[in-house]
Amino acid sequence: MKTIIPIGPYHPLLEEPEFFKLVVEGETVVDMDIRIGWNHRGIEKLAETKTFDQLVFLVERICGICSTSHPIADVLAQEDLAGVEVPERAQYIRSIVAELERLHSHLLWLGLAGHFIGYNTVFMWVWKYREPLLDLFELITGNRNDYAMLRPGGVRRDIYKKDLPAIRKVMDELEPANEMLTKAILDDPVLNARLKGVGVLSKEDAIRYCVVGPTARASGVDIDVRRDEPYAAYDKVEWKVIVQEDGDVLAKAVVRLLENFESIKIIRQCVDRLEELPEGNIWNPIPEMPPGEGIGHEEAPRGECFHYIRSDGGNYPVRVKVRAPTFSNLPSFKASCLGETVSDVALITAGIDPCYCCTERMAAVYDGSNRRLYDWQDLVRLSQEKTEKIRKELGR
Amino acid sequence: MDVAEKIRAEFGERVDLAFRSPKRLYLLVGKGDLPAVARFLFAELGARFCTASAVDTRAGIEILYHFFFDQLSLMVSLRTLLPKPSPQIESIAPFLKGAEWVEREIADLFGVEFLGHPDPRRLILPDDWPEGEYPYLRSSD
Amino acid sequence: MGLKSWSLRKSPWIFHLSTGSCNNCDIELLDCLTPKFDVERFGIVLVGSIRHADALIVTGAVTRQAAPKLKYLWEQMPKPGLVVALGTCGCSSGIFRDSYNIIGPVDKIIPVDVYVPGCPPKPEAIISGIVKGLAKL
Amino acid sequence: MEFSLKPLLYFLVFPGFAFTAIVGLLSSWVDRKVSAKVQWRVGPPWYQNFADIIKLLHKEIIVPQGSGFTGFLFAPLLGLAGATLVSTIIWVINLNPDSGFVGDLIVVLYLLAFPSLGVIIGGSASRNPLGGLGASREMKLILAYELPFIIAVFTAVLKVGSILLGDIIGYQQVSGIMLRHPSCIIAFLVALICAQAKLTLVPFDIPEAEQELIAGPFTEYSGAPLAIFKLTRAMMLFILPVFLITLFWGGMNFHGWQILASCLKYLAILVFIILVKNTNPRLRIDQAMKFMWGPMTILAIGGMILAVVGL
Repeated sequence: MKTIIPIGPYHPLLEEPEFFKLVVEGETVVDMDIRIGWNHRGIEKLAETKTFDQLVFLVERICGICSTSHPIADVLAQEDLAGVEVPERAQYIRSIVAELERLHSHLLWLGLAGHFIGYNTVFMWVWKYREPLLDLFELITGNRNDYAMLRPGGVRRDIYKKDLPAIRKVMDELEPANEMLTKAILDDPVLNARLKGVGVLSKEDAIRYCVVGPTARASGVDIDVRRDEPYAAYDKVEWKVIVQEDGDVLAKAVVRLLENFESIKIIRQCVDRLEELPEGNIWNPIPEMPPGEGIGHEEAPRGECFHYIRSDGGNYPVRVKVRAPTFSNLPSFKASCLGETVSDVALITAGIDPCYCCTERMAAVYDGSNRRLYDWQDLVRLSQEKTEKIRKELGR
Repeated sequence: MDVAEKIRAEFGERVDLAFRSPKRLYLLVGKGDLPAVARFLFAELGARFCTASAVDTRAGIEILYHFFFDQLSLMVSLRTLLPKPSPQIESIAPFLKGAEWVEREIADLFGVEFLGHPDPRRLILPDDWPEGEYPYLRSSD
Repeated sequence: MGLKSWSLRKSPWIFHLSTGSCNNCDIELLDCLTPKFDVERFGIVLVGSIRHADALIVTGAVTRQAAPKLKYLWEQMPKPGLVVALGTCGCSSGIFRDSYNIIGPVDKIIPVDVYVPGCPPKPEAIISGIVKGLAKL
Repeated sequence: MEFSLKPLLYFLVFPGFAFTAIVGLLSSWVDRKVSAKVQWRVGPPWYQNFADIIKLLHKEIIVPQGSGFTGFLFAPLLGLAGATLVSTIIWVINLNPDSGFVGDLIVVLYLLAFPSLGVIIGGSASRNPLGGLGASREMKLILAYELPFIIAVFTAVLKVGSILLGDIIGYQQVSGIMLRHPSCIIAFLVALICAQAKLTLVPFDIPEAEQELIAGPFTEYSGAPLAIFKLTRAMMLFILPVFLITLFWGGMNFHGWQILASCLKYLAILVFIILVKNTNPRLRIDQAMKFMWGPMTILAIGGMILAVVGL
């Protein structure tokens, strides 16, 4: 007997809305369909109305968890387009913020994964360890999330020498905590039973689906933009890419946990270097944006984040294209999900650390049934009409 | 033999190569040749497909397929122009699973028809969206 | 203070709905549950079904696809109930104000009792907002 | 008149409904508090569960469209009635071991399944796919744990040689607690783990797995019926440990210092259950069934064999 189970669009498992339709036989998933699109905010279209400097703030709000990754990819694209060099100090600062974000994102994921398998204690413990990171962000950037540190040509704010000991201290506390978590997860027999061999994504499938980030690295695909096309300070510090072969949820967890150690290592080296460099000089101005196109990609916590910007020489970009890591990773979910039980679906989704805010930046409007082209005013007008209509339909 | 030479050896005059910087290679490809070049890059040279981006220009809809060589740190972008109205191109999704959603998204937003796409349904737009409406096109006056 | 309002104030169960948020408010809301803030001290629990909820917390500017769902869920919520618009987007649409796919802030769709601005609001602000809302009940 | 009032008093006030509910809600609070401590949190105040129940009683009751109206609203009452009755029986016998009746143990076992039955009926009646799935998981879980549970219980019966609860308590008062026999230690452990499953606590909270099924069978419930389900759940948290103590640990005794001992026994089992809950991830339903029918049943049968050979 086949049953269709809808998951979502609003479901406690997911902080964000999306919709999975699972076709199950008994408890086994035999087919599934993914429907995204509940979170469109039209960011790509909105981007065309922002200046290049404002654009950074907009892309920061694509996703709250990757709120450094998108701006980095964006400024990289702008710098690629304008051919501007970034001061050394700014590069180290970029690396520090990006790695702190990776730590907080991976810990967040670990906590949620623990929550998904009904292990609330793990959730609480991990989020407790994550809290100092957020406080650290508040200290060095002024906000717990949405740091607004990036700026085309450099960074907006310096990390002062007086704040460096605080970063070191948090790293020193986090390292043993992460070690403890790694051991706990690798040694726990119940966790092993629950995670091992679940939701396997084979290396062939990983390549076929073009997955990125920890999802790819857990399947034995050795890619990492930080190493393959170094940006910020990643070519100036010692670290290594973590690759696991199994492709199951356990491997994905292990990749993330081990990456935390690498991040701590990178941050420590960057902090040491910041100590030596003189304060100030964190920004090279971009005098003029030439016509042309720029591509920036960056290793977000979830994988490669890809930004494409085209300029016609004016103040505003002509086209901004954002490819978030989840957009690449989510289709592979189907490959790793078929044949598994319903209880594991949640876990497998968690395994790729999906982020729908990123995936669904764009949106669209329509009117009537014949083909029509729209300019910006049309879109706004249509939107207002539609708003009115919906408001009437909803009786408010 | 590096990537540019390999492509030139395989396709000759049919592909127009231009380096914008040592890390950015642009290939201007006719829309008929695009699937073959994409397949060559992906299957023979082992590039990873990043994404495709479309722009609505005066001349037509320009699609760029971005491939990245992780080991060589080289971004190769295939550029092709699809004349309006009713832009069409052969899909690369049959041999490149990762392009499936990317093409569905472009089809949604730009109205490009991908011939031979295995699953040409809507992806990003709501279900009640009428046929023939494409939000990312500009008015062409 | 009657038993009814006392119990409501001591045991507000919250249901969280994202209507096109960027995730930040959502994780800050989750953060409220974790050891540092621990809202269970005040009896606040995150529930999974809207039917169990006393407070509906909405994050994000309301996208076109989300608006009917928001309205529907609000109707499903057993009354008396509290609606909290969390974050700048929920309060005023914020940076997405000009987007054509945004219907508008939450109060265009359903009546809102408490506004908690901020991008994202700090957990302290979220807790304070909910507590202020409870005083209304 | 007195003849008919006394059982009613037993049933409604002490040791039935009111008493069980109050202690059960306090036990739930202990559960939440200890969980919070394990998770490095402070946790709710002692009156939290009372506030929850009172609040739910005041909320609007929504009956979803298309649900079986009668089943939907009566299922919680069925569970509550079962829990109250079984609590009354166990307590009355504990207070006065001679007041049992033939086959009371069987009745108790039967009634212990009532709350789960209520959940199944309610979940199925709510016409919600998640509720239905939750109900079917609950059913599978019952099938899984009942076998080892009953075998474990009958190990004690075998040891005493009587099927009367009163006799079991009397036997323990005369010749020491059952737990000094190896066979009964095994049976006790098996029964404890089955109790965990009966309470649908982690790792056996599969029917209402929040992350997969929202709230499982309770998804569509609101207001008073939900309050009754929560109350039943809280009462079971009190009854099951007491039942286990009755069978294996000398029963609850209320003479002098024995009161303290009885309370400590109960708290020990409660805290054990809570710790297991907080240090384990959820199992899948198939893993749970394999676990119950495999190792648990074998262990329970082993205990029984030991009892037969006289250990």
